[in-house]
Amino acid sequence: MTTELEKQSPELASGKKLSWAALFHLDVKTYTMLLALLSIWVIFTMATSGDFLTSRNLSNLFRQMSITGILSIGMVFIIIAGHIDLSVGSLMGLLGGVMAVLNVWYKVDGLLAITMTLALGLVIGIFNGWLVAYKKIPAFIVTLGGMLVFRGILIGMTKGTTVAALDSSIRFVGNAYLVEGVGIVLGVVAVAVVAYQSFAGRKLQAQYGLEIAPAGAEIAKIVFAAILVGIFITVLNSYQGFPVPVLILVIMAVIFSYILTKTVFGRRVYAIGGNAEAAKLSGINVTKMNLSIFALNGLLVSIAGVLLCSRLNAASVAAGQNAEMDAIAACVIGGASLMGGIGSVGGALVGALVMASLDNGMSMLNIETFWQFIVKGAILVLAVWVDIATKNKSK
Amino acid sequence: MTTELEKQSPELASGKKLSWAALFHLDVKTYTMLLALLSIWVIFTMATSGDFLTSRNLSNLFRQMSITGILSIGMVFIIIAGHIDLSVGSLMGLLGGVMAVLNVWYKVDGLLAITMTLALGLVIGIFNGWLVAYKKIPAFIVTLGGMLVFRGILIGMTKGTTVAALDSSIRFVGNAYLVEGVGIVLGVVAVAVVAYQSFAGRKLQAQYGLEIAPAGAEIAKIVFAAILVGIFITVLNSYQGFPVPVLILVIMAVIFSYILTKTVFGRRVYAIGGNAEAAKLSGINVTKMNLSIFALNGLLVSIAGVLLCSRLNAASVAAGQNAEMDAIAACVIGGASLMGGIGSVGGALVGALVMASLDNGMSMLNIETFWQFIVKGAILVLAVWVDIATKNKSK
Amino acid sequence: GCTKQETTTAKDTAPKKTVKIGLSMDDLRLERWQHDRDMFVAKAKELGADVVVQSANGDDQTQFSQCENLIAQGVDILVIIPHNGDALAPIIEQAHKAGIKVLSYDRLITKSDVDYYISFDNVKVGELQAKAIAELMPKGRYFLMGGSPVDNNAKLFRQGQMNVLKPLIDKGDITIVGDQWVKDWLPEEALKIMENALTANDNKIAAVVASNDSTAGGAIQALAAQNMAGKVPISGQDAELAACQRIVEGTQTMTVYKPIKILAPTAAEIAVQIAKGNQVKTDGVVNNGNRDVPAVLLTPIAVNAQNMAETVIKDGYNKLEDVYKNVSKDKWPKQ
Amino acid sequence: MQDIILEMKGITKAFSGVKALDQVSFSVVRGEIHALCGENGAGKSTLMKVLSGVYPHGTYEGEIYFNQEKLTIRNITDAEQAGIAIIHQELALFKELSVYENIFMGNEISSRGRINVPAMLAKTQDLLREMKLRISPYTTVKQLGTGQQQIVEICKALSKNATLLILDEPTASLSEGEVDILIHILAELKAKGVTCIYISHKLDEVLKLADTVTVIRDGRSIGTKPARDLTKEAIIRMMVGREITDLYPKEAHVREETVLTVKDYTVYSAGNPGRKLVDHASFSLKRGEVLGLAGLVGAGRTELVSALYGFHNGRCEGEVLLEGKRLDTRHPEDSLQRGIAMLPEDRKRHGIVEIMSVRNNMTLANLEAYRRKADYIDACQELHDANQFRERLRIKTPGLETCIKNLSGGNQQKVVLAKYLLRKLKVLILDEPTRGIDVGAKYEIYNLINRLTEEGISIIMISSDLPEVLGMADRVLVMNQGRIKGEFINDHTLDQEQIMHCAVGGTLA
Ligand SMILES: Nc1ncnc2c1ncn2[C@@H]1O[C@H](COP(=O)(O)OP(=O)(O)OP(=O)(O)O)[C@@H](O)[C@H]1O
Ligand SMILES: Nc1ncnc2c1ncn2[C@@H]1O[C@H](COP(=O)(O)OP(=O)(O)OP(=O)(O)O)[C@@H](O)[C@H]1O
Ligand SMILES: O[C@@H]1[C@@H](O)[C@H](O)OC[C@H]1O
Ligand SMILES: [Mg+2]
Ligand SMILES: [Mg+2]
Repeated sequence: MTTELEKQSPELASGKKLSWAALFHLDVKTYTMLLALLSIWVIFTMATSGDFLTSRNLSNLFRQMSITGILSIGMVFIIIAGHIDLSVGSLMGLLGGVMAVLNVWYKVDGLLAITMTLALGLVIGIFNGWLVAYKKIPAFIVTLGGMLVFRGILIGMTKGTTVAALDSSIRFVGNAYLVEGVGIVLGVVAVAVVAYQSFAGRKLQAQYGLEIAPAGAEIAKIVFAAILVGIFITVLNSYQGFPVPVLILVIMAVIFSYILTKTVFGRRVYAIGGNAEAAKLSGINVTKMNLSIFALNGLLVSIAGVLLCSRLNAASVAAGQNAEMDAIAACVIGGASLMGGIGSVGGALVGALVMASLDNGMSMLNIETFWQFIVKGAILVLAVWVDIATKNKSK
Repeated sequence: MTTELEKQSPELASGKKLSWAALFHLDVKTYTMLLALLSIWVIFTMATSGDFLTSRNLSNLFRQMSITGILSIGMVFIIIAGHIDLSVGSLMGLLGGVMAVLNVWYKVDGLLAITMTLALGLVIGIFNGWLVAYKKIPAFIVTLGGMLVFRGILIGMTKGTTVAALDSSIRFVGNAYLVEGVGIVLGVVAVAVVAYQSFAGRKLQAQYGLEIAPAGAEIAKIVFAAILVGIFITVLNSYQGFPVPVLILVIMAVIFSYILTKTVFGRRVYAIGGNAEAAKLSGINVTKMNLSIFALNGLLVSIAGVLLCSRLNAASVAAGQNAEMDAIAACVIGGASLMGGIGSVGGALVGALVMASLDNGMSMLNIETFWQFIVKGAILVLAVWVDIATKNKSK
Repeated sequence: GCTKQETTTAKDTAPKKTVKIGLSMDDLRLERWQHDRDMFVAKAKELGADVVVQSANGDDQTQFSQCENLIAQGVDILVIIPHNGDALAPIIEQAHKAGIKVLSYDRLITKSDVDYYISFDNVKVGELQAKAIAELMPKGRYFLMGGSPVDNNAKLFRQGQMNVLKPLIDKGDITIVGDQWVKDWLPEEALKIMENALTANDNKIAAVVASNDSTAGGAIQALAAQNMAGKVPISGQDAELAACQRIVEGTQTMTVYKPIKILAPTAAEIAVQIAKGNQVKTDGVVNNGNRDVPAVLLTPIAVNAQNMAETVIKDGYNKLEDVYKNVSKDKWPKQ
Repeated sequence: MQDIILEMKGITKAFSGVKALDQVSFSVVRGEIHALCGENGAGKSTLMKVLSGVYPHGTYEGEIYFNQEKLTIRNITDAEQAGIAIIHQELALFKELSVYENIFMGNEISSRGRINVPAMLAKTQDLLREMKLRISPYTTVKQLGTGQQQIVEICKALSKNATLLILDEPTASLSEGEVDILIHILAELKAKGVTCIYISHKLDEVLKLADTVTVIRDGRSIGTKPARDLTKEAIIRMMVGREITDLYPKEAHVREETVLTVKDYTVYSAGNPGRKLVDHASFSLKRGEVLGLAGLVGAGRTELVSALYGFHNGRCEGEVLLEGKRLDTRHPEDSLQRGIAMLPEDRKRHGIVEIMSVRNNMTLANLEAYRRKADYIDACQELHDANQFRERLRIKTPGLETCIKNLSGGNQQKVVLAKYLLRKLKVLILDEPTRGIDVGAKYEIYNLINRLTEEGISIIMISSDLPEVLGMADRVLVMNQGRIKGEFINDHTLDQEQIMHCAVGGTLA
């Protein structure tokens, strides 16, 4: 099924579309940003005489982006729906802190502590959503307040100390690698699903008498997807295996991309962000939708909190500071509009990857800190500039 | 001139309006927030057994809010126009740094250094505006980039050191008090202007055959304004006099409130934020407007930078961190909408004052840090909640 | 500036393998860390080693990632100034897996197998601050100006301060009239806090224990506005130039100087030794919750107007003419 | 020799390869009222946007001569300076600003940058008086009904004292009364020598008003003729290229079963709780009936039906029964679930999600029908349905995945209609359903309405187009100032005069 893409670019001949891209709801904007990402990679690869592109560094890079990535998935829902969440950094810190306190101070078993944390994330997400949806308080205020409250609770709860040394079950989540085989199996499954989707879609299209792309194009797309997945897994495997946090990120990306692009719920998220009044008149319960969106976001933040805490094997009072900005920036770089109605999970992830790549590459190049600030800021603006300029030209 | 208010509530009997309020373009939203502010003051006054309301503390409070206040004046223009500026904190730090470096390292005379800093602020504002207006890059990205770039330049320029001990001419700006007489003269002038405005307005209204409020009501309003101004100046005078930074804030507030509510330019700021497309169709040059708005903001940031540096008698690399959030929050608390088209200078200042009052009161009460985070966050949400609830009820 | 101290990755073409040190720093937005870096890099170069420097801008996660990057680049030894010593244990594991030893610099990396530790004692810093103030003002109303509420070190400084103050408080000599912590160590925040404290206490504050120089700077501005600067003893830390100036001008009582002059080069030396696989001499051990870490512990020095010349200036940490810039020449110390 | 004020020569304008205008030539004589007709998507608005500087010089081909001089219009200000003012088809107002601010936006009365509020207020009052709109100049535009907003737009254009005034469907949601006022004003302007280009799908109006008619079809000029030589049928033939004889294919369908009963229904204003927008309205709706709702602009029709649909923020009192059961809808969602749908009158604000595709807009109110396991949307079924309606309503669009904002106004309206027609319903409320829709498509829509009523669906139709009400309704309710002032059975005796008389406040004939 390639219909998602056409929405953005009706002119594109249907043979050119990637079902992989469609799965992640990549739009034109994302494509240019992907190109920008590639250029950044090429430059860093040359500058580091290849070090940047080693499997080890790529594995690092993906692990480094996993937390921002997960946050940006939740954030993109919030932003598409026309809101904003400034509290995710503090909330992530707090949730990680709760898990660490449960595990370290109260000796709660790792898995149970994780479950409780996820549940708490969901509950807090619902509470935020309730304030926004039912009490009609602007999300900016609710989450600005949340940013302070959550950080305060964290400081109070941990008495300002770092709570460290978690159970190995928890450490696994953020630090372990899966043995080679697992990655390969995952890859094969992924390609199989893509292929199935593609052919099932064709059958249905035929059934409804809709136009169908030539079979050759379809196969080409599947092969292309298979190659990408193959490269990705080979790279990860040739270092230490599939890192668990990256796996979690990929799973979340697939699930939430599915939700956003293929489900009634997702369609409604776009609608309420695009025009809340029209959505309401179309029988969409905007209030409930908003609540659910914040709930989902809370859950994703809790996952990020678990990962962060697990990766550092400690919960500190400062954890997650400014993470909200990274998440929001990832979404915006990936084409989301703060006015609502526009955005995609794929875009947000590309945005997160762009930022992680800049950080990673410059730190590998050992550039002076103040230059890193300057270069990162300048490249962010530049990338979006190029993106916008090419889009305007193509019009 | 009372017309600003009537716009919001055509049913209101015109006798009830305050010309002082009209001058600052206070709307219904601001009124509830003013009440919230008063409640906060009352609570703190009781909790500190009166210390909060001493002229000394009020003088402190106004000085403490002056920098955020000035930033929020610029920010409210940006927000009404439908943009955002994340770079003001870094830019303020950088501009303060430039002034300090000029003055301390290069021995540039104080006044000249200030002038150069203001000019630089304007230029950087124009540059930001150019990227947003002409290159159509979202302000979020431009200023996110700016936030990094400006901080980077500051670190590089000062080599990470604190540049301290400025000329007395510079220190004057942030720390001095004006002798009693000056305050009184200013007050008298202010009341005279209000009275003149009021009567000139009546004359104009009569000239165009419009209905005029009874002269008694008009006089009552002027008297009320005079009393408020009188109290304000008496309070400040009974401590050490009119603090220069507060004076600067008041002057900026009057000028920019005038621009926003009484000029063609201001009217158009609302238009481009409310409906950019319609603004274009009305023949408004949205591009130039955006450029000018960012230019004004740059100028205001530079004033804030001078004040900050002067107040600390030093420029540090971390100066102004997170100040953008305070400024944005002030605007939103004061009723501005991040979607654009709504907001006022008066509201933004009330917002800034609410936040400064919370910080001031809690630190006077010597509340534990983590409680301060929690209480401040909760009260922010609460205040806006009450505000929204009462507005809905009044409907 | 710091033009060429930080060489990029050594050219692989060179047959003779130079030692490559990875230095992961907390934050360069604080003056002292710039000194640390400069002196460390200078010494390492002298010893023929290359240094790759990273700064994490005060963020755990960034530092974590940067350490990973350093390991990925194949450094021979990792020197870490942790933002949060409790949050880097997994890095030690990763480093050891890659056969890289880790030296913990200034702050201890806890609950890990970190190989060496070199530092000043942070609790000691707090003790020096409180002691200097308590000597000048043995009785009276004290105000405590803590550091960033989310900085672990800030807690240690407070711990040290309380070691000295607690007995005096118990005795009733000293009353704590306020205890506030400063967001991000920002001077503008410290300024507001001090203004409010003075108002709340009717200026009846006898002494201020501030945890570092940037917060002291803000507080002194508030004191100055009440003509109390110089009359109220106030502490600091880091021997920032601005603070040294204030000390000789008489508005700040003391600062704690951590002779980075010694710390940084010693660390560089040790790093090179470890990288070459040589034995390293240490003073003793410090338990980090997991093991006894071999440690070199240096003593921080309390600096006031009297010993300014023979400490900070003599070490070349700050220059005489800079420190005494605003003081008339006749009051300058003889050199 | 005629005095030509405007000549557009060989105008060609394409949007991403699709030609919206193809070598259009168009000329207007000084002082005339020149009507521009054509089907939805024919290119009328595009041509006017070229003329008024929305599409600046260089983004199209062709030349414009104004007052015999070649005119290069680089932006809207250029056009205004030349004396060209336009009211756009889509309302371009600032919701949060007041009426007087809206009217003078971009043309403020000021001295040295300082706005002269009293002057603008006074002028606004004059304009409003002239248009017989009784609202305060301070009223925020978001508080106005659509018709009132349209009048504000007209005032805005009039305030510019243009020599060439372009009105792109100015009367789409105005009722007879207001249209007459406008016609009167335009006649006055004509007497003063102002030239007018007038776009409308209401052909009666066109014939009454215009001196000359130009028809364009599929982006090409078909012909220009003096209005006195034309009939409605002739214009339609030029527009659609075929004959449409019976404009209102009405079928009588009177059944006795009552579906909806409304008793003493009162709706209060959300912003001003004391004010009644609808005052004790009572009526009933029979199965399979088309109930017309007529009234002047601001009569409260929209408020009445929005409140019934659960889309009103203020207080509502009274009793509503659907098939005998109480209906307390708080939210459109409930209404839709009970089988009631409402097509909103303000297309841009309530009808479309501008940044979504045609397909997504069309199916937005009907997503449940496509929901499969795991909340999956059956996109194939969805596309299939969307395609059907695209063909049935002859929606002119490059594709179903095109962004809806790239469609012409009338075609957007068709999409919104399709959105509500797609659902299975008991009661369908249509608020100005044919606003901006061309005659050909109207005919299709009327047929659809007939089909629905045959299936037993009841329809409430608000329309400011009286011939339409008379042509389609079985029964007509007339509202005035929030009250239902009259009820008429639509037999052959009912005529426009009776309804108008009632609508302006007269009592039952
Ligand atoms: N911004 C745009 N992008 C792409 N296509 C457009 C755009 N604007 C108009 N079109 C197309 O140009 C054609 C002419 O549109 P136009 O709005 O001029 O029609 P119209 O005659 O005014 O119709 P209506 O009576 O429905 O208002 C239509 O097919 C429309 O889809
Ligand atoms: N949101 C609102 N707030 C306050 N008043 C409103 C609001 N919406 C509508 N009104 C007022 O309610 C009255 C009835 O408007 P309504 O839209 O129902 O009229 P209508 O008969 O549908 O006419 P039309 O839509 O053609 O203008 C008008 O006077 C209008 O000003
Ligand atoms: O030196 C101090 C450092 O140890 C602490 O972490 O941050 C503040 C500095 O003053
Ligand atoms: Mg049109
Ligand atoms: Mg209506």
